Amino acid sequence: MKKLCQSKILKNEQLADQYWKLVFDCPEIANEALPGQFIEVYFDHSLKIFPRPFSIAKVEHDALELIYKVIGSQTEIMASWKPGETVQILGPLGNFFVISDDTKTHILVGGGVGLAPMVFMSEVLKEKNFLFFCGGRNGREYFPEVHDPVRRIISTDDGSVGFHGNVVQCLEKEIAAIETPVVIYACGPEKMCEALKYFGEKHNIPVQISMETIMACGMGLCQGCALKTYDENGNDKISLVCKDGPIFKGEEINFG
Amino acid sequence: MKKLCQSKILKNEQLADQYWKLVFDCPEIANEALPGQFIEVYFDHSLKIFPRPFSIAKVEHDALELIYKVIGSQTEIMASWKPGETVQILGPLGNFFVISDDTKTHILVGGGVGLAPMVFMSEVLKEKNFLFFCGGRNGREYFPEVHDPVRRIISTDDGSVGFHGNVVQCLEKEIAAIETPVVIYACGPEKMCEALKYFGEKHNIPVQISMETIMACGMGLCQGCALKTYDENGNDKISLVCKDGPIFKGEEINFG
Amino acid sequence: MVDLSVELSEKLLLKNPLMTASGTFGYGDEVTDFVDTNLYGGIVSKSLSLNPRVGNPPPRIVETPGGMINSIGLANIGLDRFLEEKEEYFHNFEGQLIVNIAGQEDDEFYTILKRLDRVNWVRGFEINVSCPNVKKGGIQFGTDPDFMFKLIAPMRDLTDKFLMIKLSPNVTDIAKMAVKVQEAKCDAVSMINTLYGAAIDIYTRKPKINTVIGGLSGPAVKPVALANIIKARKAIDIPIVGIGGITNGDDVIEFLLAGASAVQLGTVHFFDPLAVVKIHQFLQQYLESQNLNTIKELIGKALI
Amino acid sequence: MVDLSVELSEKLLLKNPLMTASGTFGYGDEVTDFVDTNLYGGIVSKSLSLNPRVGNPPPRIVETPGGMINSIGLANIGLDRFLEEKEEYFHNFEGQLIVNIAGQEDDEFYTILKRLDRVNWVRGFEINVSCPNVKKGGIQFGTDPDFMFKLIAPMRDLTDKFLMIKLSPNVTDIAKMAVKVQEAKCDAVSMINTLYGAAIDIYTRKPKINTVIGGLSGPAVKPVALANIIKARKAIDIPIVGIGGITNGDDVIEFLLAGASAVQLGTVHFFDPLAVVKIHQFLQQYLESQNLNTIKELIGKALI
Ligand SMILES: Cc1cc2nc3c(=O)[nH]c(=O)nc-3n(C[C@H](O)[C@H](O)[C@H](O)COP(=O)(O)OP(=O)(O)OC[C@H]3O[C@@H](n4cnc5c(N)ncnc54)[C@H](O)[C@@H]3O)c2cc1C
Ligand SMILES: Cc1cc2nc3c(=O)[nH]c(=O)nc-3n(C[C@H](O)[C@H](O)[C@H](O)COP(=O)(O)OP(=O)(O)OC[C@H]3O[C@@H](n4cnc5c(N)ncnc54)[C@H](O)[C@@H]3O)c2cc1C
Ligand SMILES: Cc1cc2nc3c(=O)[nH]c(=O)nc-3n(C[C@H](O)[C@H](O)[C@H](O)COP(=O)(O)O)c2cc1C
Ligand SMILES: Cc1cc2nc3c(=O)[nH]c(=O)nc-3n(C[C@H](O)[C@H](O)[C@H](O)COP(=O)(O)O)c2cc1C
Ligand code: FES
Ligand code: FES
Repeated sequence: MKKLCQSKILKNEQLADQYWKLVFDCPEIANEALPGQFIEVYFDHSLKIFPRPFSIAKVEHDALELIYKVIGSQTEIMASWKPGETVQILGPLGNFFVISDDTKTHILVGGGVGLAPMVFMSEVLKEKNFLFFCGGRNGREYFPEVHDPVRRIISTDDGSVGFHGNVVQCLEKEIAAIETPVVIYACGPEKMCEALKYFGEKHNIPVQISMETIMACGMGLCQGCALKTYDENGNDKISLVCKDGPIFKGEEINFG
Repeated sequence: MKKLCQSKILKNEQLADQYWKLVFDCPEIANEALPGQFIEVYFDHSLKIFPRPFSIAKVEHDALELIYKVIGSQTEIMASWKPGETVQILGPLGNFFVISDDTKTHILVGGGVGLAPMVFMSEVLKEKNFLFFCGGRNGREYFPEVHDPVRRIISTDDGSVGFHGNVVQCLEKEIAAIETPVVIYACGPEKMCEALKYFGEKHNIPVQISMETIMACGMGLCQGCALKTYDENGNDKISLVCKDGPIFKGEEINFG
Repeated sequence: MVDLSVELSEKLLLKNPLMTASGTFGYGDEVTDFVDTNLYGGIVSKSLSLNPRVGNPPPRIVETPGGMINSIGLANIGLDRFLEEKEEYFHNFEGQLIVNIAGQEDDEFYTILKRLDRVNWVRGFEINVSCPNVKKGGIQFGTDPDFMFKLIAPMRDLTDKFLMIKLSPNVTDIAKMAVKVQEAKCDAVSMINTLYGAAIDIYTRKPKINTVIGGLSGPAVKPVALANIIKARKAIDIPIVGIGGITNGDDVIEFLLAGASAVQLGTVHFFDPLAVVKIHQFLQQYLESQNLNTIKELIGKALI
Repeated sequence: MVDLSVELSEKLLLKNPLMTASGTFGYGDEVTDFVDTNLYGGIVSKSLSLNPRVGNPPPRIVETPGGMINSIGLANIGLDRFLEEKEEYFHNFEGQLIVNIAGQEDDEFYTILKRLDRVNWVRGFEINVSCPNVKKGGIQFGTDPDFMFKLIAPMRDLTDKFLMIKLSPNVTDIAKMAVKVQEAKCDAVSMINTLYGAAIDIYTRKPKINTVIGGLSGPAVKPVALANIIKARKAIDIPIVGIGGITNGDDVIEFLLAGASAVQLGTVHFFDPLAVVKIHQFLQQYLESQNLNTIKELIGKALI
């Protein structure tokens, strides 16, 4: 059940270059959230009227954590928030990554702000066998900590840290050595997601992809967050990212 | 000369109930400001687009001080500003109170947020003979300190502090005992200003009144801040509060 | 207790003047987790067509200063599914259900009207002659007074239920349109639907809305809505339902004073889903502070 | 160095596409303390009438969500004082001066045109047929295509200078108006003037604008301006000067892509007086980042 909360900020700290971590005291949402779900963050008196969707990056008891990148006016405003202030948030929203016990290796793939839900996944899968492929443009990006460092495989476009190349190329290199059955969970830039869809098809690996579209309401009121998809028969369909998603199976998504 | 400055906040502290004091480090404006003049304060990303005019309440070396009352969204935003942040301001704007050496007693009258320019006046007139009549609804309002406490005469509508009644009634009571020639400088609610205009006419005392209208630009661009006035011959006229004012002679103002 | 009820016609009494604007509230069932939808005097459902419509391809929405553009394209579940799936919810709804209808041609409107006229949980109709996002039908009905008259005049014979026409602001003179609605013996007009709006991505050079030009709504359009209501109020005697940019209780009073008998909340649902709760409280406080017993006393009482 | 110049006609080359919108910049001399007004390719002066006008009584302006309503009523110093007092300033101005003219009747327009045609520091005219704030004249010229045509057609014979007609968005079809401007052999159209807007004080119940309905401008109207430009662009071949809600460099590019050959900055002057400086920098950076040598390459290049 979605909750609309006035939540107190516990922490708001810079992680790297433009990356920040924001922690709310919000038992109502934290206690129900599943990895892949997101919340809407609301702003007062703002010229831009939409709330902003952010993936849930972690829950710890009553604390709800976001990882956000400052890229525009509203994330700038967020970076100015101080602990103790109260912010309206709505969640948990959307569907979540489906984790099956049959899976031998869980492959998390995150690029840029797409890292946030994967951090949550890495927490939930702590006791299981997972590999976390993190992609970034260069070493100045944010690469989250994981409990067991060998599980984190970094790739950067400029090769300044980790594998030199994009995260899909890195995966292509590693995949043969990974114990099957495998499931890929992904969140990141559209190009990366598209490549992963085809990677999954090629290697016959199920891929669950978290998609982004502009959202006005985040909860199915406006029908604005439309995404081109396919139904089971491969026919064209329109899905709502906020309600039917944000997680879609690779084969469902029409990258156009 | 008007200056447009990115000024650092030195202090932002609550004075009373809804009254706050905001101090900028702004030599460019502070060094030129005269009592009665105002500045425009700008806001980013805001649904309300106009900057907000505030009288200059004091200058001390490079520091420029405002006294503001939190009454709406923008003053609320102002109250959230922290020292160290930078804000765009424009000033000094408008005309100023004219102080003549012939005047024996300078009577400052301020009500509510109209106190701000009078605080500045009380500083400038420190070495001269002035009386500062402060009006408020009740004792919870803000009544500024002055160097010599006997010069400050408070009146409240509910009588909880000082004279029981409004500031004009208080002045009416005191006026006979005040050494002439007298000049009245006033800033406050429209009703108070109107009463003072007629008080001045009755007692043959020149009154200089600081007027308020909604301002879009604060500097003569929009012609929005129109005020009904009279020219020297008593003919109807329209004046711009931001350029021709904010200070007008009592006889100039058409209270309609 | 102050009386918030308003009458839009003898046929339609609302327990308060707050309705939802079509297309901005789903079918009412999305927000029940945290809002009591019975706070609304009425719900206006998403524009309904005879057959289901998937709507326009993405991108369908974009944020603009103080507002948004949409081009949803009347995506809806179609008449049959509407009747099947929504009956239970609206049976339990304590306010009034107004069904918004949008057809591609005259007959589609009439067919839907005839079928819904027999449905007891449907209390009235809002006819969307003014959606800028469908190519056939849609806006062209809503910009030419005579063309619109031809469409709506037969409707009065098809239903005795409350019948309201929703007008577009994208016309030179909305008063002329409103007069035609009155001539067609409809019960009320609602205004405004969205303004034309466009936005372009300066890096891809593509329109930010699939149909290039979409419909502008939100706080930004509030002054336009009020101006149109003031103009229409002078031209007609039937009630006006005010729509456009309403965000808070202050806005609702403003619309009533300007001449609206009730209002619809639209885009505000996206950025302040609790608006209806706050407005409810505000209306009560405001009436008390103004020593008014009933909100009806405000309608059209601006000193204009 | 990238080339920011644009050509509005053979008669009017602007060193950059940035002009001021009439009525939002005084006569240019208010901001010289902190802005180099030579950053503007052109200044469009406050609407000029034959005789001085005091304008409308207060209240003249009100803030609205993301915008404002004004009803200044064309307050201006009149033709004679304009010629006397402004010559020196505009002689020194390195951009182009376009005089905006607003008359109460046809002859007033023509008289001003004839007198200013002989003035060498006046480089062109913008004819305001669309101000919503004057009762006589004003808007009525600007909403009926034939009525407007009758007004503007004779103007071409009165001046060889750059002649541009400023259109109102308060019409059903702005393209029809634009076509008439082209037929009248004017050099360009500018759009949009303000939208109709109103606001009411809920405590005094008085309109917040003296004329009840005033003109809405500011960021809020930007999508409306863009939609109108896109429509007009399809209908005419003469250049369009884009106006409405422009705030930053991004907006300027958006207007050019939509089909404007130059733009005017209006309400932004009130809340960001340094906008022109920032936009200047942005345009240069943007062109470089897009590997473009000249800003002309952007005009009308949206993928529509
Ligand atoms: C389901 C979902 C989960 C997300 N999770 C995260 C996250 O965990 N961390 C993170 O940093 N970012 C996340 N994002 C992206 C985040 O919403 C945007 O970065 C943010 O909205 C930017 O706002 P802005 O005002 O700072 O930037 P703007 O300058 O307004 O916009 C920059 C870009 O942000 C995106 N954006 C803007 N408004 C919206 C909106 N209303 N809905 C969706 N996208 C928008 C668009 O791509 C836009 O081009 C997520 C987006 C979605 C849809
Ligand atoms: C010359 C001048 C000097 C002023 N000096 C002071 C001062 O020293 N201290 C102080 O507290 N206040 C002062 N004010 C009033 C101050 O500008 C308003 O309190 C402030 O703008 C309120 O903004 P808001 O968003 O918080 O409130 P809102 O809710 O937006 O408005 C509340 C009221 O503030 C006034 N106001 C709002 N916007 C404007 C505007 N753009 N221009 C003028 N008035 C506006 C109106 O009366 C309005 O009804 C002065 C006003 C003027 C014109
Ligand atoms: C996302 C969205 C979808 C809409 N869909 C419809 C619709 O299906 N039928 C209709 O008549 N109006 C539709 N509208 C218009 C609204 O009902 C309303 O008239 C308009 O948004 C102005 O009100 P607002 O500013 O309060 O949103 C839609 C508006 C939005 C924002
Ligand atoms: C305060 C004000 C005064 C204006 N005066 C005039 C005028 O005298 N003549 C005119 O043609 N347009 C006038 N306008 C309209 C602007 O020139 C411009 O067309 C409109 O404001 C839209 O642009 P903007 O949103 O960038 O302000 C005025 C606008 C404002 C806000
Ligand atoms: S964002 Fe409104 S329906 Fe998805
Ligand atoms: S506020 Fe713009 S002219 Fe005074």
